[in-house]
Amino acid sequence: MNLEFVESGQIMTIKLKGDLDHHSADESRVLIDEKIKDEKYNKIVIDLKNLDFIDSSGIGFVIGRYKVIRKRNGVIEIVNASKKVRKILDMSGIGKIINIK
Amino acid sequence: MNLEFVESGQIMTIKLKGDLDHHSADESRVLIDEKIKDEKYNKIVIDLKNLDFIDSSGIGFVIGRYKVIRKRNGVIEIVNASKKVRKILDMSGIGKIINIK
Amino acid sequence: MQNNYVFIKIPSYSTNESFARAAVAAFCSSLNPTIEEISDIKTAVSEAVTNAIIHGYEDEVGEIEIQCRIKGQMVEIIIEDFGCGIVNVEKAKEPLYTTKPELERSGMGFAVMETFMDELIVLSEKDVGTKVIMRKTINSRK
Amino acid sequence: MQNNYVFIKIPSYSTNESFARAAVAAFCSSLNPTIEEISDIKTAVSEAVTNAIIHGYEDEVGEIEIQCRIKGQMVEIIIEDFGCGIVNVEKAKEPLYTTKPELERSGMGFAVMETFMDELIVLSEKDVGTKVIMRKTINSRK
Ligand SMILES: Nc1ncnc2c1ncn2[C@@H]1O[C@H](COP(=O)(O)OP(=O)(O)O)[C@@H](O)[C@H]1O
Ligand SMILES: Nc1ncnc2c1ncn2[C@@H]1O[C@H](COP(=O)(O)OP(=O)(O)O)[C@@H](O)[C@H]1O
Repeated sequence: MNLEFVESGQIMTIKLKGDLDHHSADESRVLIDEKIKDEKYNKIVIDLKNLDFIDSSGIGFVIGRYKVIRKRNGVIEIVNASKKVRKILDMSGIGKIINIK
Repeated sequence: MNLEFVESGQIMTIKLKGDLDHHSADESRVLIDEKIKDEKYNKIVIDLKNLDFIDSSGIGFVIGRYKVIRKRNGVIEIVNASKKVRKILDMSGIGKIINIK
Repeated sequence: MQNNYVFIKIPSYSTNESFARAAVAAFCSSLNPTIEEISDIKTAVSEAVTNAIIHGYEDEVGEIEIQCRIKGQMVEIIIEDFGCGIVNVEKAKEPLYTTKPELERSGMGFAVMETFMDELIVLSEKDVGTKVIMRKTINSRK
Repeated sequence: MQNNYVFIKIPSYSTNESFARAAVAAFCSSLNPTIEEISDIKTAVSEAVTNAIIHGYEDEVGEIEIQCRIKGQMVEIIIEDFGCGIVNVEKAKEPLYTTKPELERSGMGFAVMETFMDELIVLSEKDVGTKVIMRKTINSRK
């Protein structure tokens, strides 16, 4: 999985590219948390436009970032999920805690 | 492999799409020979623009069609080979009997 | 060619999760599945292989065996490890149940396999290993 | 993950030629090969698997075993059949030599394996089978 970070004021957008599975989640966790630990970001946007694959490890990974952000009252938002990525997001019920646009 | 036949007067162009290996050669042989057996075609153009893969079975297959056409004094021509397809065409020496453009 | 099959053995490295998905997807392509069907199969395979790596073998490296068999329009996928096994399979299959929340597991692996495939059978014995059998019928595109 | 490997077993159906190529290519992708390197490997695998199908097992169906092993930046691919074997390996490796011209064989299989890989070793015994060992070092893209 490739990561691209785009910051704009208090919003940090993270664009995920490729496959989000257990292996790539383990590779990306520290990198992402390092970036978003800066308290100035109160909103993290996860852009899934170029995500080809996600499984339940990916869901656990997104929830994990949600927990990091929530600790300092920030919010997280998911955008541009394709139909196949949407299928597992919907079944996970993650929409109850994270805004999916 | 997918085949597309385009005829124009005495020239029959065969566009190969996908993979040309032993399996797809076996599947396509009869179909192609059926089309080109019509004596009005004196030139067969094999268009490799959309060919993703070829191995030595593919070379044997092209030489086989060359033999069919040569029997009635027709010619065969290969066009639009990509760099990787070209690599095996060149090493086979097939260019000595078939015009590669 | 009625009963084609493949047998695959890989060590439980996490990089092999993507290999396992790709290999099973390539094998199933002869059934002419839709993009959605292939995506479902890849997801289910990823879940079972990841479980073998994380739960079955924990921090050790063991071997994972994958069998894939085509029967008409149906594909059967068997993913097996020889790791710690599951004591209570019914409990393990409950959505959101996980024994490794500290690893950010969502507890949704079995639920995904169940939803994305037509059939899921889990056979497991403590200290012997776990065998996951999944089946799905493909409605060939043509 | 220094020494990752995969073991694959398939029946000698010709549809499995494309599966074998795709599986080996997917396995090698962790080495970050160039498009040309992957294309070379796919071609060499296709040659060896096709030979096992056409020559090794002729009209019967047997099993083909594929092993793929990564050692640093080198990939070793072993393709084995338990078919008729080759009596004279040196002769068989000569370019344009084929025992099946009636099947439109070009006699270039071994020459392609030799050219597209760094190293080719062919071990064969009559009525026992044939084992093709190929190695290639990948100059990782980065
Ligand atoms: N192959 C396995 N070996 C041992 N235990 C397993 C295996 N697969 C699943 N389990 C157990 O079943 C539980 C539920 O699995 P699952 O639904 O995939 O969720 P998760 O992987 O997120 O924990 C796991 O937490 C684990 O305790
Ligand atoms: N796996 C095998 N089992 C038995 N014979 C083989 C095998 N591979 C190659 N051969 C023999 O070696 C010859 C040369 O092989 P090759 O260079 O690949 O050309 P081709 O496949 O076009 O005949 C074959 O014609 C066949 O007689």
